[in-house]
Amino acid sequence: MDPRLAIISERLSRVKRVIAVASGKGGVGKSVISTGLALILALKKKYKCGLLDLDFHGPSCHIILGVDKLDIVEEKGIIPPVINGIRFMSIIQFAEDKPVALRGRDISNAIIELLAITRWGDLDYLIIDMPPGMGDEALDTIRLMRNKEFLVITTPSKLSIGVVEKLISFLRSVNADIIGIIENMALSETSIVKEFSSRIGVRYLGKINYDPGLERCLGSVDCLMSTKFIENLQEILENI
Amino acid sequence: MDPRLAIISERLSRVKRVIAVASGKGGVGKSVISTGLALILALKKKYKCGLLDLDFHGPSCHIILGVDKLDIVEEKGIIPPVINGIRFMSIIQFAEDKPVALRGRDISNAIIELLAITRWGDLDYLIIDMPPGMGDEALDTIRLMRNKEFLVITTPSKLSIGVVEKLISFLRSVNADIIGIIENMALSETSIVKEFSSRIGVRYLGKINYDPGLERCLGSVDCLMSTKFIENLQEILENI
Amino acid sequence: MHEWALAEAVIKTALNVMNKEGGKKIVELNLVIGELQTIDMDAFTFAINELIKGTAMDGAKINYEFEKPVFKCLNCGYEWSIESLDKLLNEDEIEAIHFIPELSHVFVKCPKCGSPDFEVIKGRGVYIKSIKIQE
Amino acid sequence: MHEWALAEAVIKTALNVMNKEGGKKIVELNLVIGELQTIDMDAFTFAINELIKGTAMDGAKINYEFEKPVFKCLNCGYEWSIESLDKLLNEDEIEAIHFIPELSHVFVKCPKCGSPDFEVIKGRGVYIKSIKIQE
Ligand SMILES: Nc1ncnc2c1ncn2[C@@H]1O[C@H](COP(=O)(O)OP(=O)(O)O)[C@@H](O)[C@H]1O
Ligand SMILES: Nc1ncnc2c1ncn2[C@@H]1O[C@H](COP(=O)(O)OP(=O)(O)O)[C@@H](O)[C@H]1O
Ligand SMILES: [Mg+2]
Ligand SMILES: [Mg+2]
Ligand SMILES: [Mg+2]
Ligand SMILES: [Mg+2]
Ligand code: NI
Ligand code: NI
Ligand SMILES: [Zn+2]
Ligand SMILES: [Zn+2]
Repeated sequence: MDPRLAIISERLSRVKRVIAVASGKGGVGKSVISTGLALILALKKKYKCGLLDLDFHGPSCHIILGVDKLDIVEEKGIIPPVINGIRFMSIIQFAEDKPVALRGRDISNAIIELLAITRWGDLDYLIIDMPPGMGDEALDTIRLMRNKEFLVITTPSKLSIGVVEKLISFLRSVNADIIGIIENMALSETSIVKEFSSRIGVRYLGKINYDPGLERCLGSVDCLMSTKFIENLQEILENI
Repeated sequence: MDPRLAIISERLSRVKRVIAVASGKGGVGKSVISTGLALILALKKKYKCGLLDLDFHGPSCHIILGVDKLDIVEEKGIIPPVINGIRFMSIIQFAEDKPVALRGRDISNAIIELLAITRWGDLDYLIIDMPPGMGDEALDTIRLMRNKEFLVITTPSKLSIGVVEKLISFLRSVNADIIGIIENMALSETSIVKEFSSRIGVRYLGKINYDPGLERCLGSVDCLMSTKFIENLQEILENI
Repeated sequence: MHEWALAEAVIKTALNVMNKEGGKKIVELNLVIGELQTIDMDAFTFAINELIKGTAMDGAKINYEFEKPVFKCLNCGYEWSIESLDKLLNEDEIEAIHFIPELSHVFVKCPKCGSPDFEVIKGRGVYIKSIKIQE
Repeated sequence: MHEWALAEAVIKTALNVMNKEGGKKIVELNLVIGELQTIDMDAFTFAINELIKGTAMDGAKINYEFEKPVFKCLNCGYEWSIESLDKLLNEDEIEAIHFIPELSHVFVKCPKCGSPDFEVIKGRGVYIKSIKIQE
């Protein structure tokens, strides 16, 4: 009998909202948006906020935050280190910069272990940066976390919308809560994401423009907080 | 005893080159590049070319090719339907537009099944469109396919390069052949990917610029073949 | 008739095992047929019988054991079995699963909680249970 | 001392099982300790003994069975076991695996083919083998 499953709900019992930033599609901005959200909530809104990077194959939140090593603090479990006011957990805490090539079964096991030993404490928000796909990470988030809500990200491309439509149809089939859709990396004026959202009946939360100034701010939180990207995201946050 | 593993090498025995288009990172252009490659090889170079979309969670090649339904032709196995001169296999042949949320174990099983029953016949090239990550799809491509070579795609972003560096270090640890790196979606002039390639000692194959005309050509092969994107890709192809 | 491809896989595997163990002939082959894959047994046995002609398996006794599919939900723990796919799924769905049994996750849901997040713990497809080899 | 968190998980699970089965008291608990996770047994048993105080498990006999890690390579089929991680890995690597045993895939390779694509078929971490409950 696996002793870990029973403790997970207790570990998350004092987390008010769990928001999984997901897409199905890769490269649409899940990581910059989840990290940006956590930063806005912690630094500007003064909420108690956690950030869990669940993309073990392509962890990115630490690069955005400018962290390359995280110390492990143990106290009856693992206490997430506080980075820029955010309680942050990522596989890089354990694997550092090494490639973590894991099959789904091992990913699932690692997620269960992580959730069983991490003491998040009191949190207003736990933001989860999801990997692309609808695999073990998504299925375990659905299976193991009670209060999760999904925030869905897409670009205005046919290819992204095609995949996102599948994710939403899957999330609905398992009765998962969907907060709405954020359009990211809009380069030209189109209403394709707005139309898509109304066609499938999910709330359109707003648009983040392509920000040519974002790249050079990755790794520096001060710089990041002054970008148009964060400005756009903060406006959208009022809707969430 | 699983009877399927032994037959896979026979099914691929008349395929000259297997090229897995990979990145680790999502949204860098793996699908447009693998589909574009297959089209150039088949239509312009008159090679016998197959295209296998191994991204079960986010299949995209069919959208790029403008196909929404694929008939199943059985003849002592499954014969890949020919689309624009390409022998094409995708999970949508079986699942159509429904979401395919599978755990890694099931993905692995589905890949094994697909490889065991598909009769590719004589091919000069089999192009594989890989999903992001270093999970079951990557591990099974490495484990099950003899002559595979990896073609690695990145954008010039720190976030993409961070993940691609992990993929390459992983591919090296398993002695997989790496053809080289393609830089995609260059929007401004930077040499970051070139420098990265020389630092890690992998061939830099060339650059594909961000092409604002690509999006409207997705779904129409004639339109696609006339894009700057395909022009750039074809130049790079001379190096492969 | 992709059953032919599955039969080829079975026979190639059995002959591989025989060769590895230094045997001369396969005298008996015990196969389990998982019913989730709804294999056409006429086509499959026809293929097996054609394919063994002239090989070291020619004349082997081939036994088929059938296994009903059994599922276990990872979401709620419920375990269930399906007597017959026909009552639950339409023809296209059964055909998809016929080719790729994992597509059951697309069409079958846990009868208790509705989740597609289950394991197929029995009856997925074809496997070799045992082989009797003559030295 | 993340052993405390693991002990909490074990005890919560055992008590859940007891409640589900309508029991009053746990009299015996059989735990398997997979050695891949190099659990600090002093810390773990200390935590277990502290945590059961005043619960329906107080006074239960707790047995620990140790399991060496056994791996099976998915690439070449080779099966192997590790007697002691110390000789193979450095302190940081052992610590990473201590927290997340799946990180063994980052640091351990198949001794025959060098692949990190293996299964841990035994000895991964802590699990409950059986519980004796008093009605
Ligand atoms: N609004 C934006 N403006 C400019 N670049 C962006 C924007 N959103 C994302 N990016 C860039 O796009 C790439 C993909 O973003 P990322 O957060 O890594 O996506 P995902 O996590 O979905 O894979 C990164 O290089 C990121 O810097
Ligand atoms: N060179 C390019 N110019 C313009 N758009 C591109 C280019 N390469 C890719 N894209 C777009 O970027 C997005 C991601 O491409 P895709 O092939 O789906 O990536 P992946 O398969 O790596 O997830 C798609 O919307 C695609 O149309
Ligand atoms: Mg990401
Ligand atoms: Mg793709
Ligand atoms: Mg299954
Ligand atoms: Mg494992
Ligand atoms: Ni068939
Ligand atoms: Ni510890
Ligand atoms: Zn269920
Ligand atoms: Zn091996």
